[in-house]
Amino acid sequence: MNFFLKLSKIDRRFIYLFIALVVVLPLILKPKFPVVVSKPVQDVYDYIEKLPEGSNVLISIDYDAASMPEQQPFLEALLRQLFKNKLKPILIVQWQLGAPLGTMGLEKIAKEMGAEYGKDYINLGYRPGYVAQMVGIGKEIRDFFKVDYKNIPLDSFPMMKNVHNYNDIALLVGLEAGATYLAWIEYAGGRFKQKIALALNAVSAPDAYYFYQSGQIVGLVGGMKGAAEYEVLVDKPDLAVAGMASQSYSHLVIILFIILGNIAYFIEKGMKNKEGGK
Amino acid sequence: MAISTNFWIWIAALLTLAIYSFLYKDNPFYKFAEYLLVGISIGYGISIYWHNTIITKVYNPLVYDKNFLVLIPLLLGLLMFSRFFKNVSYLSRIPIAFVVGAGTGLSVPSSFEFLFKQIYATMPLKLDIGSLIIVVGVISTLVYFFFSLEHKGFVGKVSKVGITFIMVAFGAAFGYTIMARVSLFIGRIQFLLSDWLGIIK
Amino acid sequence: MLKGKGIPIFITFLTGMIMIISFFIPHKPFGDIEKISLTWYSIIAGFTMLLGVDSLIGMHFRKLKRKDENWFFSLVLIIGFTATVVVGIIETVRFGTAFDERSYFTYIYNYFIVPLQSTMFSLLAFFIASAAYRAFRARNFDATLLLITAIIVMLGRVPLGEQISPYLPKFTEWIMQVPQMAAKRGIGLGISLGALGVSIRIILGIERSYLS
Amino acid sequence: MLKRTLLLILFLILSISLFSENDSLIFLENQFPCEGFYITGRDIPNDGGSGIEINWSFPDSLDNCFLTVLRRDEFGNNSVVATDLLVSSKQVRDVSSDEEPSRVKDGIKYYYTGILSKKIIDENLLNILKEKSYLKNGTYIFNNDTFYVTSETDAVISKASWFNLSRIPVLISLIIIAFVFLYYLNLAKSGKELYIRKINGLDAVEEAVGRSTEMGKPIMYILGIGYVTDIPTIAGLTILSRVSKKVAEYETKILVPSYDPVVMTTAQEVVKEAFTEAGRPDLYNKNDIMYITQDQFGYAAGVDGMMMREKPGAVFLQGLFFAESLILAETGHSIGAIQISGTTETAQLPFFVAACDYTLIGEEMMAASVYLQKEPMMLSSIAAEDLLKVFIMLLIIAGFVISIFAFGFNIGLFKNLFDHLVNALQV
Repeated sequence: MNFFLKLSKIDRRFIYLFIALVVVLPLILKPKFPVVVSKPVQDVYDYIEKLPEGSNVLISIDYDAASMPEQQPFLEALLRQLFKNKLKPILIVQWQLGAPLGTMGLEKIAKEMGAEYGKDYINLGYRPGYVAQMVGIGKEIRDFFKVDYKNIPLDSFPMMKNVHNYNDIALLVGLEAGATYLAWIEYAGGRFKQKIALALNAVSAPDAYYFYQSGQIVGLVGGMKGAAEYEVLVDKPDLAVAGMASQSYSHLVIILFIILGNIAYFIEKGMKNKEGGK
Repeated sequence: MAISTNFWIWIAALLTLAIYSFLYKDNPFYKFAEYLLVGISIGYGISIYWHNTIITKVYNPLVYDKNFLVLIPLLLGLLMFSRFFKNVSYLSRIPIAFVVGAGTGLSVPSSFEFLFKQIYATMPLKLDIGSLIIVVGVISTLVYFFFSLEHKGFVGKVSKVGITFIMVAFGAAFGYTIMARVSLFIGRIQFLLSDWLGIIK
Repeated sequence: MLKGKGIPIFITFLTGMIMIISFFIPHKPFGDIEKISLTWYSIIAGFTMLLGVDSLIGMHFRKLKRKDENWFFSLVLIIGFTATVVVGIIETVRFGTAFDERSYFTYIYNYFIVPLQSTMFSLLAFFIASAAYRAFRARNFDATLLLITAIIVMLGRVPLGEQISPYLPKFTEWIMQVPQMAAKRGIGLGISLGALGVSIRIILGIERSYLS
Repeated sequence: MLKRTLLLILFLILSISLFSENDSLIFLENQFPCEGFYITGRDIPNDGGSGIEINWSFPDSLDNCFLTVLRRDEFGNNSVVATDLLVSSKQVRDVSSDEEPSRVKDGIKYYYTGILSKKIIDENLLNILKEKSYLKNGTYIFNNDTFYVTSETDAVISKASWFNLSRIPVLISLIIIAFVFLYYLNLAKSGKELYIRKINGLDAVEEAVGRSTEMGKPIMYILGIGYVTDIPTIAGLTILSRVSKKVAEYETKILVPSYDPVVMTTAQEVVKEAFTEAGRPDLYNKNDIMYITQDQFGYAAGVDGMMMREKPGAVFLQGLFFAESLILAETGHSIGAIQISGTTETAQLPFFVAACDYTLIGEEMMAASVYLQKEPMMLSSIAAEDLLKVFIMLLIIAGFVISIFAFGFNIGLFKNLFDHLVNALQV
């Protein structure tokens, strides 16, 4: 009884402490956490698995630091799958502030998987004017990307020799924090029949589901949850799975506190009623 | 990975911790971060104003396009400074009257568009239980916002249903948002543990 | 005559009416009026910003002079402000624009403003928990309903919910799409009517408290 | 014989390579199956001028071809409107965009030609075509690619409209609503008493100000992060006027930290006026209405800090709020202030309801200034809003009943009726 009464006047900082613990600990310990893979995510994975060895995959970084927890884990999982299957990622950036994030993820996984720059993957960096670029790549990628992100001419890289336009790109994967994906679907998809897969932030994923249903995109990875599913698919549970554990536990902690708070509330009310009865 | 040796990462990390210290209680570290953020962001804001407004919206149109229409807001802006002089300070009402007029005027048609959109969205394009619930919900919520009728009798009962709908909506929206907020925190922790401390990769 | 409220109220009425009429007239100059007035607002606000800076920096200068309790932090604020403006000017001279990728101005943005902003934002993870704990008490029928919906939606959003029952995420979606949407629309309709009311009261000069 | 054949082949190859080197166009009669393809142009209706729309009709077989549209003006200047449009997109508009300022001028005759190709059009070819003053309708070959040139459209002239016809439903409802408001205003003038229901949070204003005064604490009024052009901010300012009048009566202090400088100056006017009306202009201190910063979270940090240090007894959160709503409201709660909040941002309302003592929901906040100063003219506008609510409800119920007959009983007449209703609502 006494415990619950104290609970109803609990210091808010205890709640803060619990939230901090359930979020931080899973990120460090990375516990096993069951994740069920949904169909739109499976479709992206399967599509890439079926690509012939040596195909080029264009990855567009359309997010910034604010969406990093949702997008970065997917980028890393995707790159693992690409390098494992000997596919060649070409990284471009439409959100200037996302450029360092893309580079960071690419270099990290390339090092881990032993991929060689210019031969197995390439990083073209950011160029302004996304619509012109999306249309332009339909003709010749060099119109916009004469050089890579370090200003080295494209033609000096063996893997870019035969890459000119969407015809040479097996799949476009957009990692999207905003509405840039609409332009990809309209221009690259609509005009040039480019196959597209998208990874969206959790808030915009429901809006894009329509494009998945209508077949305009091959698959859809939504938010951190989608990224966690992808990590499971490439068989390397990492930050997104840990993040899902953090999410689930924090929700549980909040629910638990709500329930305890209500028990305390009813006990208190019961006692007041008794006193009133006297 | 080991702890970062990048000076800038250290700054970002220490400022992050300073803000979090507010959760314990107000303290000098938080105060430092707070005053710094206010000071820097206002300096940043001024620079953005210079770049986006003075250069692109005043200087360029005036000098290159010979668009003298921008002299009007320029004058209105200058009138704001009349408040520094007591005997003409009433002149600052003119720009205020203008912006309030523009704001209210623009809101009339946009309120209409919003009104039409909401009614349109409520029209049942297919007949199912969901559409019925939506119609009942929209109408009872609207009844709750009746101001010139006392909420008694039938009106009172309907407005009670409206309150119920509003409460369900608030509960749902609250529960729905928690995930996104926890994500933000995860993002900051990832920054601290990986970019700064190098504990997780 | 100028000192009274007459002229300002007339200006409000006139601008308001022009804005309304221009909604129906695409012909120049009415068609562009919304865009123009927003540009004008930003120009006026740009000038008024100096008043704002005068207000804020003036206050902290006074605190500094008086050696108020928090004078040191006022100094931090003033230094932060001055340094940012000075760096902005120097980098504009160096690169033509302060927003160049190599400029220190960008560093200030990336390593001061961004972490401070996003950490402030992330405080919500904690505040949302403490607010839920305190407010979600089953005091009456409606409060109970609010609490139960919140818990259902919270469970339905995480993988855990799917394991409790595969219908939970679907039910969550239904709650968001049907009852939640209905109330949101009802509130939205009320808001647009309320906005009309406020606008008409101001344009017609019935409400004039914003002018002294 | 063999020698002669070889020579002939050699000659052919040579001649072909010669042609392609010259980049010349070869006219072929009709080898591209383009029957049924033609383009038309017209002025875009209901716009402010400088806009022409080009439509085309096509057989399904051409679905995956590309269309390039060229324009010739009456002075003979050529320009490219758009290149490589997918034929299935059916329409393109020749208008000015943000990147390219107005190119079409009102009152000038324009002629459009379409170039249909199976592959994306070659840059060199485009340059050649741009130089030609006139292209004959038919099929051409260039560097082994065939393409088809449509016949030119009739002259198209763009003009600006004086009235946007698609907005007639809005105009009609605006007129109706104006009449409703005027009717109630007259009613108020003629002295009819109008009623307003109790709004919970607003009866607490007096109590909140009174309690703060007793405790010797200031009052804090937060207008959120809107501009003066936002209606919620304006509504917040009108409530501020009523609240500061009470503050002056109680002889206490009101702090208004602001996000936008124009909001700050307007708030200064509002408070000064209210203090003067209450007969206490001497208590007004312009430095109490201060600017913080125009940065969402910088503002939240600054206001939070100010709350911790000034410890206001009552906190008002009235205006436009986004994610910072709960950061402010939780901090306000932690210092034990009475909090009265209100906003039109439906996404933030749940947080206010959870963290504050009283919350004005949407329209309640807009009506608050009327409630706090129950003048007949003010009240009349609220009554008008309510009558409009009845209209809207009737419209929604009518729509539902019609849809029952239309979809439930499958009656054609009602289906048409429903379509008309829905169309009228699409602005």
